[in-house]
Amino acid sequence: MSGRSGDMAVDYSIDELMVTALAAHFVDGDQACNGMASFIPVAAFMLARMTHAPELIWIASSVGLEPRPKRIPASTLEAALWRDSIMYIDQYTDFWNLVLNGRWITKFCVGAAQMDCHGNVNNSVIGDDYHRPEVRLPGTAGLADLCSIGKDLYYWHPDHSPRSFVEKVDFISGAGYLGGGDARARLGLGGGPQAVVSNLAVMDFHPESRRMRLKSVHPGVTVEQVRAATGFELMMPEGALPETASPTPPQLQLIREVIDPDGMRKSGFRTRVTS
Amino acid sequence: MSGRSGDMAVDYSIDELMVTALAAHFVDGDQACNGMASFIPVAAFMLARMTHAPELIWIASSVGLEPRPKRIPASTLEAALWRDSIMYIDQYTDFWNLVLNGRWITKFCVGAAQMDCHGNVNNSVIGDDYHRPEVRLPGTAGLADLCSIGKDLYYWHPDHSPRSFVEKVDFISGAGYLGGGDARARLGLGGGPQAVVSNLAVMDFHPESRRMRLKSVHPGVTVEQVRAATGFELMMPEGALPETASPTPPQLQLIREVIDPDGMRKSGFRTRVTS
Amino acid sequence: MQEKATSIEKAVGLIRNGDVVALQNMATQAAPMALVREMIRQQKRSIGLVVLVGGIAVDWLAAAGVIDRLIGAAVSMEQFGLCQQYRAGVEAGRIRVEELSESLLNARLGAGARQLPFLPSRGAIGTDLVAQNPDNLRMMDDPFGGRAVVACRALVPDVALVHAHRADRFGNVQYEPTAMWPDLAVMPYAARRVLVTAEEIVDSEILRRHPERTVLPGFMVDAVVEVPFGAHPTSFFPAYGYDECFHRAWTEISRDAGRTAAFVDNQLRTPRSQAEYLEAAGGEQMLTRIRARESTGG
Amino acid sequence: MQEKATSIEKAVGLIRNGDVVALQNMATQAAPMALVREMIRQQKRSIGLVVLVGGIAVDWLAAAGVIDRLIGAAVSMEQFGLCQQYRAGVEAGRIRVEELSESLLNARLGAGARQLPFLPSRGAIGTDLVAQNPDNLRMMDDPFGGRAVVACRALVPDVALVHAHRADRFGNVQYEPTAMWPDLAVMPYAARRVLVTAEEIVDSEILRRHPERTVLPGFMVDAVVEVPFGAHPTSFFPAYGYDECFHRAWTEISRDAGRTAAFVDNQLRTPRSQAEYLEAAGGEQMLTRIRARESTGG
Repeated sequence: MSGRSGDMAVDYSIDELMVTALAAHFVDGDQACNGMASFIPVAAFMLARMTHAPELIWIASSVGLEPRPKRIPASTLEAALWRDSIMYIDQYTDFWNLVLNGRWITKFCVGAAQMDCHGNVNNSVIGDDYHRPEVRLPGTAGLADLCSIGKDLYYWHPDHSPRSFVEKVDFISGAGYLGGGDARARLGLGGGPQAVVSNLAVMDFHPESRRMRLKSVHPGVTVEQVRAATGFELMMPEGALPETASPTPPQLQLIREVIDPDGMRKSGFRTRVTS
Repeated sequence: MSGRSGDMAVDYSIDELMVTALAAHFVDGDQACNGMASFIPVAAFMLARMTHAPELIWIASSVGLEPRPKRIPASTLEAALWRDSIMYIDQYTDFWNLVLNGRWITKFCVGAAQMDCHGNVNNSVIGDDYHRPEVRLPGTAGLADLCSIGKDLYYWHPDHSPRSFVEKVDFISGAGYLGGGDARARLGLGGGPQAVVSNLAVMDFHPESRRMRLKSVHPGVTVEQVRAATGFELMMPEGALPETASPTPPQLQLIREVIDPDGMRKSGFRTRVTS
Repeated sequence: MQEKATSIEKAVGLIRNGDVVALQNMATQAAPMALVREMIRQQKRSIGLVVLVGGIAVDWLAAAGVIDRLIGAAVSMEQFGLCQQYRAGVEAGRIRVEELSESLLNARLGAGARQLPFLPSRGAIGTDLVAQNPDNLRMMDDPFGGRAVVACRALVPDVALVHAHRADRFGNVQYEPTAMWPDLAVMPYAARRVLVTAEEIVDSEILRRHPERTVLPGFMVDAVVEVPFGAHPTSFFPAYGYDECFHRAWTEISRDAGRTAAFVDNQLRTPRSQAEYLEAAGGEQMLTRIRARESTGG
Repeated sequence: MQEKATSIEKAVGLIRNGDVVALQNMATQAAPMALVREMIRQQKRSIGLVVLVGGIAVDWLAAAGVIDRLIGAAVSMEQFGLCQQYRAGVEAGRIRVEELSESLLNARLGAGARQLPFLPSRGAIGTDLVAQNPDNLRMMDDPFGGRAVVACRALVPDVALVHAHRADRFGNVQYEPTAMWPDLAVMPYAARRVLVTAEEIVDSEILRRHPERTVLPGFMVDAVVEVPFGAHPTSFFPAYGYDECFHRAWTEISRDAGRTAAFVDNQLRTPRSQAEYLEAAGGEQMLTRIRARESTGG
């Protein structure tokens, strides 16, 4: 892919754009943690901390506070990521004290196999029969907790397709806006889905209907392509539809040379896109 | 005081007799912990572990597993008691996991200002008005928990008097047999008071009425003295009333020279009884 | 990371009159005494104190008229006896007590830490603690048909006060290996603000050597102040033991209103710094005594 | 202290067919794999597995027909993908899954550890996890009028399986400073029996040097067995990393029924000792690789 940064043409791959697009949602003072197989969010946190949000607080693997990994390792849950932490957070009491309290870990990045028009996600089963599913997915892990506890949720998905973006998920393993409207608020759940960063576009949610809405398309992607890849009718924004900002050369240099020289961020993409 | 051990006359003080009488209730495999100002129980645990119950498990100060204190220090809650432990037990989760689970810490020694005929104890207030008491006592600390969670309870009291042994406590800070009979069992509470070791006698509880009952009198003490010092009608055992066993010379040597050379066990007694 | 190092005056300035203040303490151990003295100096009023097993700190706060209510499991200086000033305050009706067992207090604070409305316990069932506290403790049935429990209502203190072995200036707080009393694990997580004193403020690199000893993340801490011997006269294992002479003197003084008032003025309010306070409390000779290995049990 | 050291055969002999077995594991980390293999060798059947985030251990147990139900939050080998044998078992209806979020699983086990009938959470409200599991999860009102919670019914596994860095022969179990995943803090406390493997069995004096690192008291442990590299092929920080080659080989093998059966026989059932197993898994060269500092992140 290529795009423009200021008046410079730059080449980048879609994983790099997703990293910068996700990083843009994190600011100083935010608190973030990551779970397993979360290369894009981890790269986004590291990038944000090195550029516009040095005071973004990061608990690597939900274990290590303010870690100093050498680079992104092959796992986002193993010790190499929480290298040189300032604190190991006890998982049974302290970490869950933080998660279950809406004051802490204010933002969370959600990755799941399926998501629907109201931002509910499914990482449990594909199919109608929960006890004899067509596909048994990994399971909710901590997703169901983080989605229901007043966190602002940022979704990433490397494979925007009608199979992954569906009208209604087969199983709600993480609560988005549920049936839409005030359904989430009626259950007393704060926070909720704020943005979706896919390999095609950035989406948000309409403030009233809570339906997913196109916010910007990535450079070189058309609205029709996004619509065709979405299994439900995507709302269109009022006014002009902007293009997602391209990564800047300094961002790309950091991602490629410092943060993720091994290219772990490219895993999970159906086709490895190279610049 | 003096008594006989086998065919030997021995001199001992009442605190030493209370230590041996309490120690006699602990056997291999029991699990015990202690709180603050618990010199008699701590001496009893240490003595039992050195003599008849080497496999008595002891969590010193509810912190240190299998400690090796040099001797009983001036506090039974401070670090000197849990010296050289094999494990520091985390207090927020692990220790309360143990306490609240009836399988662990199977016996507990209860000390309190007041106890009544059904083994309820009061360490909270003397007087009728809870919010303007005649005497504000220290408070229940962990007593209320340990008394309600299926532990076998062993009481010690260095000052057997009508003020401390009362028909009904002013405030139940630790549940004994409540109103007696099956009142405790009806609330689903297992365990309960097993024995009381005072400076005059050893008592237990009638298996049906759950009233306190004389079990043995200490050498040199008469039944009438015990009755006069008790603020309710003490039940008498069927059959003969035995005399509490005197400490043996090896027990006394351990208590005086190894376990408690500083005589901490004598604190809490109204009159320091010396041999 | 955000700067949290400040003066003790500014730290305690974050406490408002009427606040509910949770105080780390276990009888003669580990109380943040410098913060307590600063509360007295700033003449805080109508403070509700939350404490697991309070010691001399509670007695000083009672003597100085700072507290008018207490939520806790016990107040005792163990070998040094009852806290006389606290006791007099309760008996006169000036201090109102909500007595909880340790498991019930842990449950109330634990619910606060997790923004749960309540947590259950099976402790204290059958006692008058439950019977006389319907606002915060209720027997409830198990929805699955098992045994009844005591529901313990969430408690969220306004402020938690902590003393630690070391911290960095960003509020990351570290403890040496020692008994971790439950209050440290839950009070800061439950409270709205957290004030910390530490024996020393060190470079963050020092903390990174032992991340498993860090007990509070900097983002949870509002203020951190370096106060050597900041737990005196309570013990702070393995750094130092309790000050026996000081405790013993207080047990005498606290039985007399005039001597108590003089003590509060001279020993607690007058010293302008930790150094002055320690000098008045016995100076280097006293410090040598409490640092002695035997006294800490090490 | 009572002797708990025994052989792996006798330890696993304490597991009965039909038991609910709680397994320490976090994706590619810290699973007691030697105990898992011995379960396969002893042909345990109808086992219900409790796991926070299960990895290759779950896949092996599924491949060998040991488990017929699973209670857990996720099953994944992270970078090595889904567990194919487990997945096939579930999709064919041979393994029944009770999926819980981490906070709900912690609450169920935490209630079991404390003999409470339930513990509440606010996690997973609104999800189908709650809706489709009325036996163990129920929405309930707060008795004090606050927000509703999910009551999570107590779960008491028959057995908990743990791997640790060291232990003494009395079952006191110690961990090196590292991530303490929640399963280690609660599964052994909740379970009726606890079986432990340790990298080394040492004299108790060694444990006494760092009592703060001891995570399980000997009286809670039923059997302890020395098994060097007992977590292989999962990682056991800081001792060694996960075995990438071995995981990668399994992801290929596990897609094929014949190769899977051969693997279970040759690699899991046939080796008569840990030494034989490690030799078959790559021997000293493999051990050097997983011990490398880079692989453990140290």
